[in-house]
Amino acid sequence: MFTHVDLRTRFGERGYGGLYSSESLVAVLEEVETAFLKARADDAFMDKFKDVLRNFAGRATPVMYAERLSEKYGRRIFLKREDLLHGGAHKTNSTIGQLLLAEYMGKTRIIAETGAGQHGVATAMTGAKLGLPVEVYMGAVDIERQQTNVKRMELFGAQVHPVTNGGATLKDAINEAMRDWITNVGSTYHCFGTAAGPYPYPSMVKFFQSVIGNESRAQMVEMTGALPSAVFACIGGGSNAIGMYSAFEDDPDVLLFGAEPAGASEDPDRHAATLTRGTPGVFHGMHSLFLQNSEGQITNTHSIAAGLDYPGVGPELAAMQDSGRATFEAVSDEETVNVFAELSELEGIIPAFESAHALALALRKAEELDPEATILVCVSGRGDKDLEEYWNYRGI
Amino acid sequence: MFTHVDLRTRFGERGYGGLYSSESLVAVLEEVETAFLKARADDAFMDKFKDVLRNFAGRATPVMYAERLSEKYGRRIFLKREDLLHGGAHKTNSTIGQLLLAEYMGKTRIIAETGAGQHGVATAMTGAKLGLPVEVYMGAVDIERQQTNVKRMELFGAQVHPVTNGGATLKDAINEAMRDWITNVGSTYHCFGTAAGPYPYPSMVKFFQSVIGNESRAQMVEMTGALPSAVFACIGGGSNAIGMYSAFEDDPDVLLFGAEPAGASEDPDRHAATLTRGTPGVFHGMHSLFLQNSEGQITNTHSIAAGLDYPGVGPELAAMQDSGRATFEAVSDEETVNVFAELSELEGIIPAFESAHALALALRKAEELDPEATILVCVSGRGDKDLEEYWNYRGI
Amino acid sequence: MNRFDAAFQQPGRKSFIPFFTLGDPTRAESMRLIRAAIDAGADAVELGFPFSDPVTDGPVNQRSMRRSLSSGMTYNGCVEMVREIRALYPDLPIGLLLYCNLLFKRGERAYAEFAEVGVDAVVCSDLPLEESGRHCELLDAHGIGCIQMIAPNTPTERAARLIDGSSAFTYVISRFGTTGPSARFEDDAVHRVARLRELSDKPLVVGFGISSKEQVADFWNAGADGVIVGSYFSLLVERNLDDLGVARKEIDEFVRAVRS
Amino acid sequence: MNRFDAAFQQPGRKSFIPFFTLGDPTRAESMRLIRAAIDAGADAVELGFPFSDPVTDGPVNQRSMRRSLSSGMTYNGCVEMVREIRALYPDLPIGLLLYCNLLFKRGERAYAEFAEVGVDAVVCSDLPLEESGRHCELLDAHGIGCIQMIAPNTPTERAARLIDGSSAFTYVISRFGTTGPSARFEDDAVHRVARLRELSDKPLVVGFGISSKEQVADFWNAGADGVIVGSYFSLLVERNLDDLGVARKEIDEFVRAVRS
Ligand SMILES: Cc1ncc(COP(=O)(O)O)c(C=O)c1O
Ligand SMILES: Cc1ncc(COP(=O)(O)O)c(C=O)c1O
Repeated sequence: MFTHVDLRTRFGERGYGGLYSSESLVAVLEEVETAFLKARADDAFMDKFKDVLRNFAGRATPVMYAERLSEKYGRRIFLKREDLLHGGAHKTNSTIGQLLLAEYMGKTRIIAETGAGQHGVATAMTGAKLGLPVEVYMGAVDIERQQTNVKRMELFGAQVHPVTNGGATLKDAINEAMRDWITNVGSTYHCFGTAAGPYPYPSMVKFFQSVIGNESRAQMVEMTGALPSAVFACIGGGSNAIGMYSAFEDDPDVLLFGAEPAGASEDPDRHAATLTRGTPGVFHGMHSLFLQNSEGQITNTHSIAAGLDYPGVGPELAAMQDSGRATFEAVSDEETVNVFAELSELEGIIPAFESAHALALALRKAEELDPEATILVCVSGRGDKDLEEYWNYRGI
Repeated sequence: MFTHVDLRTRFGERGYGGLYSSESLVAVLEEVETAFLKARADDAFMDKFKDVLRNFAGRATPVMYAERLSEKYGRRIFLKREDLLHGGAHKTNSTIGQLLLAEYMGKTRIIAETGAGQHGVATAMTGAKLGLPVEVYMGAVDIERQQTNVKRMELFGAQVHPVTNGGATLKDAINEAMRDWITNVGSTYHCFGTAAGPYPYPSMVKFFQSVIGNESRAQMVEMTGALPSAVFACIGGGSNAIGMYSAFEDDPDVLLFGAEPAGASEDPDRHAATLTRGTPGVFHGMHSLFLQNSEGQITNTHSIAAGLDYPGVGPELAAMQDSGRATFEAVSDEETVNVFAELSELEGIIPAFESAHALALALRKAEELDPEATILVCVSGRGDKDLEEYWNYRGI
Repeated sequence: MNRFDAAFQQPGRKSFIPFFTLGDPTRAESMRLIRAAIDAGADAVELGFPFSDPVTDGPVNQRSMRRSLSSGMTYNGCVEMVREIRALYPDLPIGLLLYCNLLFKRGERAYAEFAEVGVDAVVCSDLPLEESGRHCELLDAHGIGCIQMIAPNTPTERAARLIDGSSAFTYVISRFGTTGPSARFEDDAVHRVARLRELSDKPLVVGFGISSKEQVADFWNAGADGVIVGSYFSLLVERNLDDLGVARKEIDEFVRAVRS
Repeated sequence: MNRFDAAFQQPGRKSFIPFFTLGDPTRAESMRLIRAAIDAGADAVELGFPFSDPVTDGPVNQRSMRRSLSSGMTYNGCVEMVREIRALYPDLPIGLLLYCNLLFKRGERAYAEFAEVGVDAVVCSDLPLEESGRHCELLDAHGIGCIQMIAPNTPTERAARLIDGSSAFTYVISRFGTTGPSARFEDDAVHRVARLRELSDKPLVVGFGISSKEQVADFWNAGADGVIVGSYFSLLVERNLDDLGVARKEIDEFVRAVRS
């Protein structure tokens, strides 16, 4: 069900990764590492994890052949349907893994940050299922924009703390969650939203999300008799991408692509294309690429896809870009919105804006691929959350 | 994957069912009957159906043991997770079956009616997937209340026709869809939203929805080693209920329960409790129970669950009530809203208001059952659509 | 002998049959409208009981039924109106159109009541042949004519059975769709009536959407024994709710023109 | 010899070390505030470079850094301020606090620049021991003191290593949490300092949340060589933005009271 994932501290020649956190967190990060390694080897833990993934979250999710889209673009396109996962996005894979781990560690309180609310909702939902109290930090600006998700978290019994510092969006919410953890490190587990942050989070979240790639691989082989020619995912922090890639990274014939948000324009704070336009830095616990000015002050970002609206990226992806193992390109808000509508109309699936980035890149690359190529796209979530924004954008 | 279902014209001693339609529809209803019988015996059709159910809709859906709820209520409670189905409710099982059948019949245009929009969205979504144009009739009042679903249908490429006649809600939309079909009977297939209407719809939709019961039966046996002691479903027209019951109806030890909407009060137009408070009549193509006045004028109804807000009920359920095989009770808006919150908080699942009716009845009955009893509840859909109404109701 | 039989047996004379929703817009005005049509020379009348959800009717008749119900019209009120009309016009063939549920709720006593007030025939637009056994039996038992409907897509062989199953007359639905005025008909509609004519000598009456005297004449010429005009009149009522005298006058003129 | 070493080696004298964000609220006012503290008798200063996302700081210091950045403060501006302070106070021990990314972006030339302007020690609150190898090497190479931080949950054995890895002094975080004034400390905080004291003779400086002269004395008495007060002063600045003379006066009084 999962790909084998080593817990790595450093990635690639430039040594991305590491553990750059306050001394107050060093001990608990070691505790997380130890617990994770123990839990992963513990059949009881893994059985419970698999059971909750299956019966609560609804795994396995299918891979679907997108017949009408394939016809239109002349390549066989397959969609990994993480949009069908409970909660509406792949985030649930990781919140289940992390919260079970927190329980395993004896932690009694969960904190998380959230941007638009997806990870916050997934954490709150999982906390409700497991009976763990959850507190979520969320930028005041995001709270204003995403009232529905705030109330959804509250319905799950979670407490939502508004963050008014800084830009009052995701980055600031992460900052605040880190501050909470520094303060309440004994009782608390920080459920991080993506495959980034300090060691061991990038590899640990990759492991939890490797279920996406692992299932997809088997499903592609079953459906087509072969591995896919090219795999596409969107990149926020990188958890759905690295989870998907995990099953293919050792197969050099499988091309790996990632789509990041080109946003509204090339102005520094109007996009969030970290891999293609960011520079190396050290922030949020890791050495990786960031959107920042020349002095290292982190920039505010923009994407129509709230889940991609983050100025950093997981260290392993930064390394995969360096090594050439994966190719990253940016996709604009406009392209995203078009593909959002196209997938709805041709395949009866409303993708998350995030996921529409991945598909948009796949459609862009399709004609460069061999006519016999098979394309696998990770539909990381469903787009119900994005309907209003879509109509606003379209002026409907 | 499906239970064996006979196409029956009449149900029970009172002979519910029948085919009470305009002469203009008699021929096409026979055409539907013939095509369905042929398709069901056609491996190619059934394989395609199963394939779309699996890869597009995400079947099988799991049965989940509701640990915290079970603890609280002292009985083992299991939830059939139709909320995880693509589109967010069990409706998709039937829209896929019906639209594949329409394609099989060579029909080139699909019509449907919708109340709050669930069936309309499911039909539009399935139409997009299969490349069939869909037109949906929807009451003007409902359109006003459910803008999101209207735009969602449009995103899937469907046309939504406002219905201003009568109360301008579901019943009127059904009337209008029937009028359309009478007018365009050659090209058109009417995708009906529940296991009701004229022969062969009640049995045909039951067959398509029998996948719920069939899966559940196997899953319960796998999880508990036995059949469930009692099975609960909510009743709008009755499709999720009859689909669920289908796998247990011949096991007399399995108690069957159905929850219908007691709405806001006992005033005739403030509830939609057709089975417990309706009287026999002939309407919408069938002989069944209806909410109507003493002269046979059909009443307007109310339920906080839009999908249950219908003055009729499928004929087979009316017969099962008469025979005592199933027991039906009404659940109020208030109880529904409480259970909606309770399931969210205890199990991390926001149920559709419709499904919350089923769970509310299960919790009401739990203590009457043997302490060793296992309870199976059909969570027919997810409640994202109901969040706003919930907060309105709570005055949040 | 059923009054419809008598009407259809008049040699050389085709029937013109206006349709009205009983009680539209009020019971009293409805009476005056119906009387205007009869007095202008209608050969028979078809009277509809208002129903909350008339699925085989188009918007015009839906609104007509709604007006009637809103004015307080009841089932008993309809029966009493029929009694009144019968008293005024002892020889007039009177047919009723009901949605099945109204009859169902009234129960089997309905048939005796109809017979008692002088109803000649009954049609239910949502009760197809297969479901109408008991209904026809009861009509028969009370000496009331049974009307089956033939739709544009009814196969010939079935049409023959429907004609066979009708007494009084068989109702030929002129076109696909619900009731409501049509500006024009496909030629096909007229041809179809001619073809049905060849199946049987029994009376055929055409209805649904007919709204001009030319259309009436076309269907007569194609072999129909009678033609029903309904929603055209409902529309006249609706357009003249503030001065129903105008509606009555137009109805009078229409009927006289058709009959002239 | 590092100026901090000199300060901590004065027999019988404990150090009081005010912390300021460079450039809060503007470069000029920031200079005057820092000078007020020094002139009132501070034994050393700890100066923070403002950062967009100070994750180990509480709300007070976050706002302080934001004010500084909003006023246009830059990395170079900070370096120049340090140069200016050094020119005014040739013997004053000067420590810097930076978020790791600022140093990272500046690159290795940062260390030479620090040495050149007369920095005595540097601490990064988000650079734990394991990641600080090259950083300490470079500090060392430029004769600048290296500061490691000890947290309340740092195990004793690790604390020993942190002390070992520090030159200049070791920064003992007084309590769980980020920077920000605390009304009171758990007794535990003071006991912990006493226990750490037993591990080593090397200088220990306590900070985070200290905001009264009694608290300063408690930590001194527990064995700390120095105590840092930071966000308390930032708060004074914030509360008196329209009349910073008041802030300077309160800072002056606080330092004098502590030193008296
Ligand atoms: C649907 C969806 N896809 C993708 C992402 C991006 O996250 P990641 O890059 O970690 O997969 C998010 C984040 O919220 C999301 O909601
Ligand atoms: C989630 C859900 N459950 C139940 C129903 C009721 O329909 P039925 O009784 O046909 O299952 C609906 C109808 O829209 C629905 O959306």
